[in-house]
Amino acid sequence: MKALRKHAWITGLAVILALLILATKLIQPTFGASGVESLARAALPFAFATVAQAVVVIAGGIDLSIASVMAVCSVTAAVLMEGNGGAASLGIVLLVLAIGAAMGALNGLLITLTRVPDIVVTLAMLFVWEGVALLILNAPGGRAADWLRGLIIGGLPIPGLGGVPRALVFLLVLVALVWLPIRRSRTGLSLYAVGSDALAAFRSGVNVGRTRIVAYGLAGLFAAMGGLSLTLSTGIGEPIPGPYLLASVAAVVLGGVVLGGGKGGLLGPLIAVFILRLVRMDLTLLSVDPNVSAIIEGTIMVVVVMIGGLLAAKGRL
Amino acid sequence: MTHEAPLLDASGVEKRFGAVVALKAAALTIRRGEIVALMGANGAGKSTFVKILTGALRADSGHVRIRGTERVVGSPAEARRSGLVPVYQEPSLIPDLDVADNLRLGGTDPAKFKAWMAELGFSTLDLSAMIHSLPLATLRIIDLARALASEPDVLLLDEMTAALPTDLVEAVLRVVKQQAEAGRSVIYISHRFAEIAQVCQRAVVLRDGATVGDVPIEAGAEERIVEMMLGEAIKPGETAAQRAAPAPSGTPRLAVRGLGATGKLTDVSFALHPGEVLGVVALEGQGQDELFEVLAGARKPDRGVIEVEGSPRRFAHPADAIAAGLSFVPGNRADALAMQQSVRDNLALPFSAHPRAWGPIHMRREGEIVARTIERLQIDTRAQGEVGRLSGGNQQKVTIGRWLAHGCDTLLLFDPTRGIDVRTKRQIYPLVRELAASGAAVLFYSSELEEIQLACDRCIVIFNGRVVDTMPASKADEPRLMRAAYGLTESAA
Amino acid sequence: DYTIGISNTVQGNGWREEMICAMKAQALVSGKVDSLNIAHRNTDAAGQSEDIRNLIEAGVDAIVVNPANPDGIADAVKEATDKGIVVVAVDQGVNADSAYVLSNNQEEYAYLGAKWLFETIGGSGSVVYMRGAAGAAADDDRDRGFKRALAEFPDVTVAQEVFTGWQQDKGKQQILDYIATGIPFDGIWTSGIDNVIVDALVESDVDLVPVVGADNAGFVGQLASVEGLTGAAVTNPGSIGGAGVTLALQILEGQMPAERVVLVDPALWANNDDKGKEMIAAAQNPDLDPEWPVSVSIDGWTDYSMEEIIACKGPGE
Amino acid sequence: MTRAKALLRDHPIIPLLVLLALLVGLLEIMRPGIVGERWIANTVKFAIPLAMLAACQTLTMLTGGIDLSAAIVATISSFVMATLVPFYGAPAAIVLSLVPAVLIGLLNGVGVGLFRVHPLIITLGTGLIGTGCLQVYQSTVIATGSEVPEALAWLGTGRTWGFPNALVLFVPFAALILYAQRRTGFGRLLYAMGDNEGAARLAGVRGWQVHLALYAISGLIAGVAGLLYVGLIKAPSLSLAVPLMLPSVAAAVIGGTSIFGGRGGYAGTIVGALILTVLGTMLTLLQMPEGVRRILFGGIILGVAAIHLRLTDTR
Ligand SMILES: Nc1ncnc2c1ncn2[C@@H]1O[C@H](COP(=O)(O)OP(=O)(O)OP(=O)(O)O)[C@@H](O)[C@H]1O
Ligand SMILES: Nc1ncnc2c1ncn2[C@@H]1O[C@H](COP(=O)(O)OP(=O)(O)OP(=O)(O)O)[C@@H](O)[C@H]1O
Ligand SMILES: [Mg+2]
Ligand SMILES: [Mg+2]
Repeated sequence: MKALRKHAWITGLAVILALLILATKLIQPTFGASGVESLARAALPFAFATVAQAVVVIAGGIDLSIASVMAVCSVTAAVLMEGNGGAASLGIVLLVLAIGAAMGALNGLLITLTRVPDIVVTLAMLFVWEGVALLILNAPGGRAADWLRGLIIGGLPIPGLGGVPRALVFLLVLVALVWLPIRRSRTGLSLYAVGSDALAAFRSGVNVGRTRIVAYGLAGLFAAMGGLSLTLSTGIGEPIPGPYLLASVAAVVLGGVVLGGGKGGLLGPLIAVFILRLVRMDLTLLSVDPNVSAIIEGTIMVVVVMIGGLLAAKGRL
Repeated sequence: MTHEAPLLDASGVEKRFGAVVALKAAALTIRRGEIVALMGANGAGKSTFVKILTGALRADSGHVRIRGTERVVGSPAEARRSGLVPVYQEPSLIPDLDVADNLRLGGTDPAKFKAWMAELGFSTLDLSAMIHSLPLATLRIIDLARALASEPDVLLLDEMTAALPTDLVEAVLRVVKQQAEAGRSVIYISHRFAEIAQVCQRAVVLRDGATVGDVPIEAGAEERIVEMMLGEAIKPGETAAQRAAPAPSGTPRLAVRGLGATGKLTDVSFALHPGEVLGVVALEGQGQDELFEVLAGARKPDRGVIEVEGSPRRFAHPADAIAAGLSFVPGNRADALAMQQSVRDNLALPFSAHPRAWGPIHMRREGEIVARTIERLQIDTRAQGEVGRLSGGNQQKVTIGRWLAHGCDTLLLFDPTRGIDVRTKRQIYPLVRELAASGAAVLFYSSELEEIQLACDRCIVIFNGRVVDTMPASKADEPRLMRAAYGLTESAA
Repeated sequence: DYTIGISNTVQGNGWREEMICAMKAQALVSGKVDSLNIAHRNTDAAGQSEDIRNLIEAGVDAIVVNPANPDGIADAVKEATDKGIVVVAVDQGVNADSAYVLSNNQEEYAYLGAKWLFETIGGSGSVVYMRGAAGAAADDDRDRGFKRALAEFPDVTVAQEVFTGWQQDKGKQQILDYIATGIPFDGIWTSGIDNVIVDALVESDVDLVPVVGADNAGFVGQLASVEGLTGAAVTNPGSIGGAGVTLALQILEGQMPAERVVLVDPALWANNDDKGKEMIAAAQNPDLDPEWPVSVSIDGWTDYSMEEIIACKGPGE
Repeated sequence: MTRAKALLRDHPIIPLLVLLALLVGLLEIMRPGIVGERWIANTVKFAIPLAMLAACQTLTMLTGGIDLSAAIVATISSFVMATLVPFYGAPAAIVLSLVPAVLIGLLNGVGVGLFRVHPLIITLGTGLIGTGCLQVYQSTVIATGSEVPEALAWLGTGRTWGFPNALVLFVPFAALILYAQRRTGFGRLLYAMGDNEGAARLAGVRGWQVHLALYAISGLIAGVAGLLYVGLIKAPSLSLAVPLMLPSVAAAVIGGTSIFGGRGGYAGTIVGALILTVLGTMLTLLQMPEGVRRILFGGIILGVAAIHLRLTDTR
């Protein structure tokens, strides 16, 4: 029953996404492969930030430092790749992923060691990582290896589907590669268990501290992917964190992951990211007054969650 | 007796929580094949002791030897590896995972688990059911079966049976005995002497955090143990037979006709008069939960009529029921308490519910009412700053005390003595009688059949969502109740 | 008649709001623009690239963009020009050869003000250096200009360097904190958070030191009215946005400019010289939002009247 | 467990105050002579609006919520007020400017209380809507000028016998909140709802009523805080109080209020706001690269929170 409802939420999101795509096509009849491609590329950093946030929220935490971690990874990559364009950049990518995971794990470790609530620790780390990013690069700069940038540009011909944007493939493959093996493992269960009821999890034999560190480490890894995707899409590193923190929280909640932990998956938040991006695109296509578009974005967010709340309440009684 | 070292031997265990001394000299020894009762009044420290023995808490000092070697058990996982497996007083399952995932989390073998569930009478449990959707009694059984599946040398059961109806209690006791027969040991915590007499060989008695006795269970042991537990003797309660039953007359306070709700409640009718205590008896899951929730306004009925003082009422929210004078004490205290708040805030919560009462609190007047309630129920106030830190029994008292403080016309008590020690039980029955005598009507569901005679005037038996039998409490002996509860009625409803 | 797209990455800041209004007003009075398609929100270079691509999807004829930084959006700009869309970057340059740049010379802006300040304090002393946002491209450019001036005055030292983040409240708190230390200073250079600084000096009852700010209405008003205040406003016209629209329209009509990159050099109005005083007096406009630059038009580039820019209406509104 | 520790646990405000004093001491060592009447007054002046916005976070967090629209609401009130003064005069403008604040609060309350939406998402949404509305509104008032009333400037920036005038507003305000949180029925319900909403329901509490009132009050407080802040900064802008959003959350959580509800209170928040303000000063006055400053800032916040926990925790 509950599972059905959860999937109903994801189905609902998928329907909204489909309707939005349809609407986009109506607004802009020329909307096609290139539109989808640029949509996917624009969604990339948001999607990784959201996935990172979702993992932490599932495990009962919240990570306010996501955007700063992305900034650190982005500038690190950009600085290192400046002058190391070729094969070395592959090593740099791996290094940055490791750095991201380590930064996340450090967040988790601090939470576990100090027992200070997640929100306080990650708020403090937001400033720390922001500072680190500024030390690495004090103004936008650096560069990204061109061949890496090519990886996320354009489409990938897939039989039966036509051109699927590389950015989308890149996103799904990476997320699935990391998440799917974990999701069904004991570690994955532990994430959900700790998020759902940390005391019961501890009494069931889960190592709560280790699980938290894993959750934040995974978030750091995904945030590093987000940071790299920023570097790849702009070609440089920017030390000022972008608007990814609130966006990630919004997408996570819209995607059906309950703040407080234990519920939801990654698929919902991913769909939510695309919904939010597509709304943005449609507003631009409609050349809506930019001030009004903020109102519309806010209204859509509020109305969708209100309808969701209403449906959930109906189901509950 | 062999000279083999005891499986578990703890002594001098101390534990403080801030200013509260939970344990000061707890000791316990258990050998292979023994079933030992751990007894003590509410707040004596039983649960704390179990948590320390199984690594959920760290002792401040003391010695724990497992098979003769001194150990500090660091976590429940470690305890399990040493063969010590607990079932804690509160369910320790993950609410948002299904049963199967909960098993995988703890590394429990599903086949063994299923076998134990079948043994306990749950052969049809759906392993893909989410924990939060299952009733408390089922959760307790799952907790137990999971513990059994790991084949523990010492099984520690902390008030395992408190929330269970009679049939399941029997199943649990059977399994506990089997454990001992298989050469395993069990530490058994319960406030019900009848159960202890059935399975335990001896009882370790805790009082105020110290072990004060280790007594063999034999005829006449009950009084000795109670005296050790409480430091005083208590007198037996008055039964229905010794009481003059009031003759119900006039408009009933609460009349229910043809009540049904999604789930297990199909068709229940009864009338409850002022001054009357009406018992409700049912096995697990016969619709009694739904009945109480509907009457409390916490669940919408599908059909049927609820009349209060002769006029039909519809409750859309518990506030409506409360306004109609119906107050509900749920069976699961976690549903009723704001665990991080003080005893006072919990007791006084209903006072502040209505927007009219959102203004300044009359601190002195409220303080007096609260103090009187604490006094009346003898709530252990050592940890009163946070209800969650009270012992289980004391928490239970707070859930009842709230409505005593608030005052109510009709009290809906769902298994109110769950986890309460003998002394307090003996205080609660007269309390219920007192309430009735002062004109209140009480609906009293109990999982302990003997309570019907101790507290009620009349009782109804529910089976399959219907009332299958009604009888005066003086006639409600256990065999008759059991027969009715299994749907084997001879008398018409 | 044309459709013009606009992309801007800072919202809620007076300067940027004026820039947008200038674009709208110029588009309206030109009579050649059918509709404006404005993407105006707080975001980073990646987000701006998304906006530019959305504008491409929307089929605009030209895009006037205030770049988040010169490199980060270069790809998106190139994609636009590849599709034949005219791109004009205003305020800040962009490193794409195919784009036209009409930018305020930020380095010169800082140099001019700093040089005046150092001269005014007599070539020696210490100054408070109140920068913009750490990690922002414009701040970095201005820092270069400031440092260049500083190198010319070996006896001038920086007493304190702080980042206001271009936030009024933060700037005011910082200067009050600094005043409270009791450490004397001889002048203040601000990156445009200026009127609150003067307020703070006045409120604290300390001797007024020379202050450099931008030509924001509030500060320019103070230059004329605050007893004993010596100060200079460096022009940094937000109306450059209107000029960008003009340039875009010229190019669309086939009038190619002589240079692809035009730097608009700032002017300095000091209230301690007659010419400056005249300019300041002429620029007084108490009705203007104190955050708005008073230089609401640029001769030869914009055609709207004061009323028209204040009305802030674009074509079709 | 010593007496002292029990004292600290029962009065978590004490260690927080000690930590604040330590930070002030550190600042004095860093910049000798800074800690004087003027600096203290400045610090208090800036801490007050922050503490008021943090009141919105504290109260909503007690119920397990949060009000991310508070900083925007404050900005809206201040901007609307300043632009209405030329038309209607200060008193009317002040009253009118609080209307949108309460409206946004009510919208939040409806979303949380009636539609059961998570407060974080609904307040984020209404914040976005508010921002948009403010932008639209400002495009209609560009030419009409704005004015910060004398009275607000007096309140925001003035000092009397060395004390910031803002205390005239803040002391009664804080007293009211401190009183209300523990000694009114409404305050008790906030804690109970945040702790166990189901239990509150069974005790007869209609949650939507509490949420509606709570978020409306939060909106009102945010509005008033905005008015005070614009009196302090004297420059109405479209983003005036927006930078206070994260700090307002930070002040509440550093002060010991739990985002999961049921725990904490306003006294800690006030000290939290002071700690953040003092830290801000330290950050300003440190002669170090900006990156290092931010690292120190984050590090000190974490350190303060960790030490505070050590001192007050009983486990
Ligand atoms: N990033 C991804 N890329 C591709 N597929 C994914 C991704 N994330 C999730 N999926 C697929 O979507 C399904 C739903 O994933 P989710 O993490 O939401 O768990 P769930 O809803 O609990 O799933 P289940 O149906 O197994 O209970 C997964 O089983 C997986 O096959
Ligand atoms: N985390 C805690 N913090 C403070 N006090 C606690 C905590 N846990 C238990 N206590 C206190 O320790 C004492 C012993 O509690 P415990 O739960 O062990 O009692 P018990 O014997 O299991 O009682 P019951 O029969 O009611 O379950 C009680 O006074 C209780 O309030
Ligand atoms: Mg699943
Ligand atoms: Mg117990």
